[in-house]
Amino acid sequence: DSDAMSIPEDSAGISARRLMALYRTMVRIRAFEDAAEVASRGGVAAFGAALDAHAAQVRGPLHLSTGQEAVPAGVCANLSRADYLTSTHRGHGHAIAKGADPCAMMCELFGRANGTNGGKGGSMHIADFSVGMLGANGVVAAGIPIAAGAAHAIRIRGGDAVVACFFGDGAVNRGPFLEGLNWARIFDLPLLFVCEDNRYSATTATAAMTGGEGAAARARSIGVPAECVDGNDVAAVDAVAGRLLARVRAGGGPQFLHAVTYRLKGHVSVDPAAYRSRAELDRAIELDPLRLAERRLDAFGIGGEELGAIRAQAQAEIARALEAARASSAPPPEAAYADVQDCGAGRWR
Amino acid sequence: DSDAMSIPEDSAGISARRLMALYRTMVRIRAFEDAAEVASRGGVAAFGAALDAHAAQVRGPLHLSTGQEAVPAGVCANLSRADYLTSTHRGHGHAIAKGADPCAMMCELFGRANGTNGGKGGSMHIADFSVGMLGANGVVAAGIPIAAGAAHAIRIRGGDAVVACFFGDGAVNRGPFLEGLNWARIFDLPLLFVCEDNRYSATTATAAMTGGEGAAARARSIGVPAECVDGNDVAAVDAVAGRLLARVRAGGGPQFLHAVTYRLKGHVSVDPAAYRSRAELDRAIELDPLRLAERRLDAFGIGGEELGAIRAQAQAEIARALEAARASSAPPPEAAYADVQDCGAGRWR
Amino acid sequence: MALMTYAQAACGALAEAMEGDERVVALGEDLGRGGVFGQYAGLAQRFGARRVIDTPISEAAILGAAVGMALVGLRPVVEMRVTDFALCAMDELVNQAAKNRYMFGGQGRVPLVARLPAGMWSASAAQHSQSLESWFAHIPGLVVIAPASPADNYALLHAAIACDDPVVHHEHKELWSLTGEVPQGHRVPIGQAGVLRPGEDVTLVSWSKTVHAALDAAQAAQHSGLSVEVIDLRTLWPWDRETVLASCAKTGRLMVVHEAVQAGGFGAEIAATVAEQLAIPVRRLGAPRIPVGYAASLEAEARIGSQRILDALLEWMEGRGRRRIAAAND
Amino acid sequence: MALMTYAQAACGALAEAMEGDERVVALGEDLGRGGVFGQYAGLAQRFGARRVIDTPISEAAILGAAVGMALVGLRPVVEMRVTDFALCAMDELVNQAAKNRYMFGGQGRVPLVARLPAGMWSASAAQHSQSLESWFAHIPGLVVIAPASPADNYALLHAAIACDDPVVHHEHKELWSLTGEVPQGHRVPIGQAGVLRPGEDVTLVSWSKTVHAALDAAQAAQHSGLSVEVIDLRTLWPWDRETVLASCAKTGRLMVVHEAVQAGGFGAEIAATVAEQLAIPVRRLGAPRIPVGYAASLEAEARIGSQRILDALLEWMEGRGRRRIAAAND
Ligand SMILES: Cc1ncc(C[n+]2csc(CCOP(=O)(O)OP(=O)(O)O)c2C)c(N)n1
Ligand SMILES: Cc1ncc(C[n+]2csc(CCOP(=O)(O)OP(=O)(O)O)c2C)c(N)n1
Ligand SMILES: [Mg+2]
Ligand SMILES: [Mg+2]
Repeated sequence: DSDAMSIPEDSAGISARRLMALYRTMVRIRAFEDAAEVASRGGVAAFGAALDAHAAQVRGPLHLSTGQEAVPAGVCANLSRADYLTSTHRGHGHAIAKGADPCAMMCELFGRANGTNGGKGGSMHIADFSVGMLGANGVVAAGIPIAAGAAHAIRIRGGDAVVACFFGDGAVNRGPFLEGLNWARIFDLPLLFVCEDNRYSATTATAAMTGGEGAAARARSIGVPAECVDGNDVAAVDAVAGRLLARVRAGGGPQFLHAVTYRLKGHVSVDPAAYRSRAELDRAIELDPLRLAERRLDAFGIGGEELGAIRAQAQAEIARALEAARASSAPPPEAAYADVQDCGAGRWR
Repeated sequence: DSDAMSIPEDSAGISARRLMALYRTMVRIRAFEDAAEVASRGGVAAFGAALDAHAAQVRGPLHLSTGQEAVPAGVCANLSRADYLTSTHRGHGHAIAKGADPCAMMCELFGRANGTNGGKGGSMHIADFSVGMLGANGVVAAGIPIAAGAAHAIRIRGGDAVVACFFGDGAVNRGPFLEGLNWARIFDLPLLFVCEDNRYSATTATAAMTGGEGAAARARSIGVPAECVDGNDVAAVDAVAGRLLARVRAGGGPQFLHAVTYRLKGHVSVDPAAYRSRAELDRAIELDPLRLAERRLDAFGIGGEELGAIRAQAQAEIARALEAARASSAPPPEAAYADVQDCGAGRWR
Repeated sequence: MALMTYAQAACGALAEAMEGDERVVALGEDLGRGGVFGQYAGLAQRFGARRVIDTPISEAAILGAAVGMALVGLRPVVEMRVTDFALCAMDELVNQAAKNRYMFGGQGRVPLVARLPAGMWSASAAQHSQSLESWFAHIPGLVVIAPASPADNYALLHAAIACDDPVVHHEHKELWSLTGEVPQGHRVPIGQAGVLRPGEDVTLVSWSKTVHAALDAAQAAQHSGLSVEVIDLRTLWPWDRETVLASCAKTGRLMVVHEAVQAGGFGAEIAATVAEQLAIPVRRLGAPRIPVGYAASLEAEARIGSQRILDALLEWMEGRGRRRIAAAND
Repeated sequence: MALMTYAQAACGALAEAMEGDERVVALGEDLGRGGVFGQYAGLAQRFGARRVIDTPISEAAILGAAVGMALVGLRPVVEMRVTDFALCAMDELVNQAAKNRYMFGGQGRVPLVARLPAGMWSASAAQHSQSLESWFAHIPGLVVIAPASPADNYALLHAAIACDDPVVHHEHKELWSLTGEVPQGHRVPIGQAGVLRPGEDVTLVSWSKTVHAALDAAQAAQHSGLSVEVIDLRTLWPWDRETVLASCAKTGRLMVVHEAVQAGGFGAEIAATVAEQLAIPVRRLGAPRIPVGYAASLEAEARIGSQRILDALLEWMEGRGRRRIAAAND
């Protein structure tokens, strides 16, 4: 993605080709998560939902990023495979945008031996180190210091790689946010922080839990330059992330992107999100980043047929992934004892 | 201290009587710590110093606030006994300024049964709950969420009390700083944060470890109004703290005071502070808050004799404290088993 | 007497405690919507946001603030969602809450209840599945509870709130929907184990969710002519040594079973104590020392179910275990 | 062969490791000035601030960053100053460092060494005196080490840095100035205990500073005609079960002594294992379950010194203990 550097400051200047690529990424994420959601029915007990082990192919909590796809798509279009990324509990989009194979990811969600994590992690720990995706994380904000350390290692060892660190709006109220940003600042690390602000921390409206002007103001107070962007406008995310990453790559130290978006689904797949109004949701659906991109592409003269083809390709990709996931086998019991640790391996009790 | 409210905005407007009271507090703190330092020789093994159990009357790490006395003196002049205070590892000044009895404190440092903590805490945990001094703390920044909780309880239960939360410049890089300030802001708590900025985090110059504009900027970014003050000018501290506490008492929510001062001694009593230059120290000695206050009092026409009397009183107070501490006895071994917990008391293994 | 779930039982106990003592408050993430497992359902509506407090995602501040609240006269009930997240608040729990009273020489008390739901939560993998009760039992100043039934959750949450010490209240993540009878006004003192099934040949001690597996295994063992006494410890600290020792003295054998990793688990404390005091044969069965994996086949390796307990019992007692206890048990 | 302190031995090992492998870096508070106990003396001058990294007071970020560094090819040595402060980084150590390799299916490794100086540090009271090795031994993914001598600190820090797993390296706060011989190029593999004194009547297992008290007690017991075999476990996980079991099989009795609180301490694991496998008499002596108080008289109650060990041994072995083991031992 070396053309990232040449993107005009104004996101309106995006090329049709690039916007189509971004759209494709978003569509692939959406298709993956829609399929995972269906496969997960009965898979988690929370929010009053009961387990139905027979029905569920994907078990355990599934956090969907539906409606937020523009953020990973726009940011990762400006990353190369050699760059690193740390993610959150809501990490499917980050993984796909960073180049992970949805088939291996779906196998992981199905708990298969050939999943990205060999069936050990599932959705909450989805990771593909081979493309620099250092993992989703079950602990809010835990990825922030890890990202700082990864960037610190790059700084110490040399090299051009950078790190993109994703976290939610809720994470800005956890201590590691402060500690990690401060760390990145004082050691001048090649690190882009990306706050995916979907307005909610699980069932809680984040604004009521957050003092001051929010994420960007906090970043600036720590000396990390910050910009805000409409996180549903994939071209805008692409443009601003490109600009910030160019600064990072130029040795400008850590930068911060506050992307405002919206979580169209519940917190986990089973959450009916009864705490928000229908009107709020309807407004948000209007701003679905896929629709926005489609309208924009339409203005470029790229119409239903071409977009339909992209969607069909994504559907086909996911259909293949589902098929592979269904056909693959679970890790054998012995696998539970692999990759614990070298020193002391074999001593389980 | 109800006259706190009527202090003019300009600290220059302070009355001679009030300045003398502030000076007295500072002198009492200084006298206490000077005596404790002498009594502690041989009492801690760090910075190359060896233990000499015979020589030491005060054992264990002793963190002196010498040079920083204007901050607790100025802030606590605006607190009443019913107000609460949380402290740091460097808590002698906070305790004395809040009204704790130096005699009971010295007994505590000597590890006596009649110490403030019954000999269980020592310097690092010095506390006098009876005057609202909720304790020194061995963990940097740990007092911040505790202070938020105390203020939260006041808010829930009703009442006029407020909380003053002291911490060092190093604490602003720990997660609980963010979490505690945010908590105080969103719950609109009656809480004054006081950052005692002595420029050092143990042996490390804090500036190099701190991104951005520092403590006050961070507080503001979280929505907590902040003011900076010369922390060696006790009249200024008094005035600004008075103003901020008036806001807190008027329901204005949490406020933040950034007091810039200097630690004249090493980090702990045995630290020779070889990491700073003689010139730096000499400059700092010029700005010793006691000297500044003396000059100011001199301008008021309050001369050597009156100040000498204050110092003599303080010396006498501390001499009595030392005497009492020497004469008092250690807690009996059984005391080690008291105040662990009610449920399960008597079951030690 | 009412039939209710484990979550409802806790909710009821908390509601009663809040009704009876206005110093009792609850705080944690998402409580205003009833908590993600419904264990706070209706409480915010009933007692208001002032007493059922929604918090930011700030575990350190949640627990730290609870310490401050407790020092200034409240009796906070703190929700950590899962034990695993409480790792973000270990200084606050272990250095602050547990030691406050002692290190300040008894000047204050910290009557808080920290709810740390423990154990696996189906397919939630390594960071949402831990049982760390042995950590907290090791810390002076803390009381540690782990109820296995709705009735005990009800009674012990009441007891925890009434207790003047900081209490770690370990609910189990997979028991929320378990239904059972909760007698009106039911009370169980902290520190009292329950003998759930009398037996003669061996004493089986457990707690939390594994109690149910232990009961099933005991039942099945009966068919093999083995009479197993099952004790639900309920309180980990102070644990009911008298009841356990009396049972062991009678049966002459002890097996402790728990979901936590066996190495360094609290079963070691019980087994060691019984070995020291009675010099009878002891055995433990806990999870292998592996993180909990996501796939069902991996997760199963970390589960201590009734079959595994039965096999261990039979293998030990009569040398006729039907298969190796755990494939990888070295 | 050189005479050096425990702190110097560690410093030497780290310097050699940094010399030999440029991926090795050290990070923590105050390292640039040699660390407050001199255990990093001269390293910043020698290797520069890029590799001997001064950090803010940000324990969570220190350990979290070390995880990220390790994933991207470094081998960080992390200084936590005292175990007690590592409680501010428990998520990072237990949920992140320990589980990373497993939960991501072996995609990465986290070869970091977390130095958590343990135990009392004279008159430092409750928040600076904890021994929590049993916590870490309980956590899958972690290796746990606790050397008692300069030579072992040297050798085991080398081994820890060479290890591809996250290692908790527990130095002891009161051993920094202990002087001893460190043979040139001395190596001890992780997981290997040392039999420090052969004996016939009873096996005494210990680790860290308490080893010295155990040796003194064994020496004194000799005068009473008691032959005590003393084992320094050195590694808590994976602990050297073979050596301990062989010794116990020979002597027929086991006593484990440690500075940590006895309840839930790692002595329980050893005693339980030996009781399970050999059915011989076992005893433990650890600290009472109380926080460490400041005054010497209080602190002494929590100390497991040689006299207390000797008394416990004699009382147990021959019924002629000279006084009650601990005033408040119930
Ligand atoms: C430390 C911690 N506390 C609580 C949780 C439970 N939890 C999981 S996701 C979540 C909400 C996170 O909100 P945000 O950071 O905005 O991310 P989003 O879910 O909106 O993507 C919470 C509270 C957790 N995983 N980790
Ligand atoms: C969490 C934690 N980390 C490290 C320490 C060790 N330590 C004690 S005081 C101190 C320096 C604190 O600096 P600052 O907050 O500025 O307070 P000051 O000592 O200057 O008063 C350090 C690092 C500690 N007590 N707690
Ligand atoms: Mg969010
Ligand atoms: Mg300072």
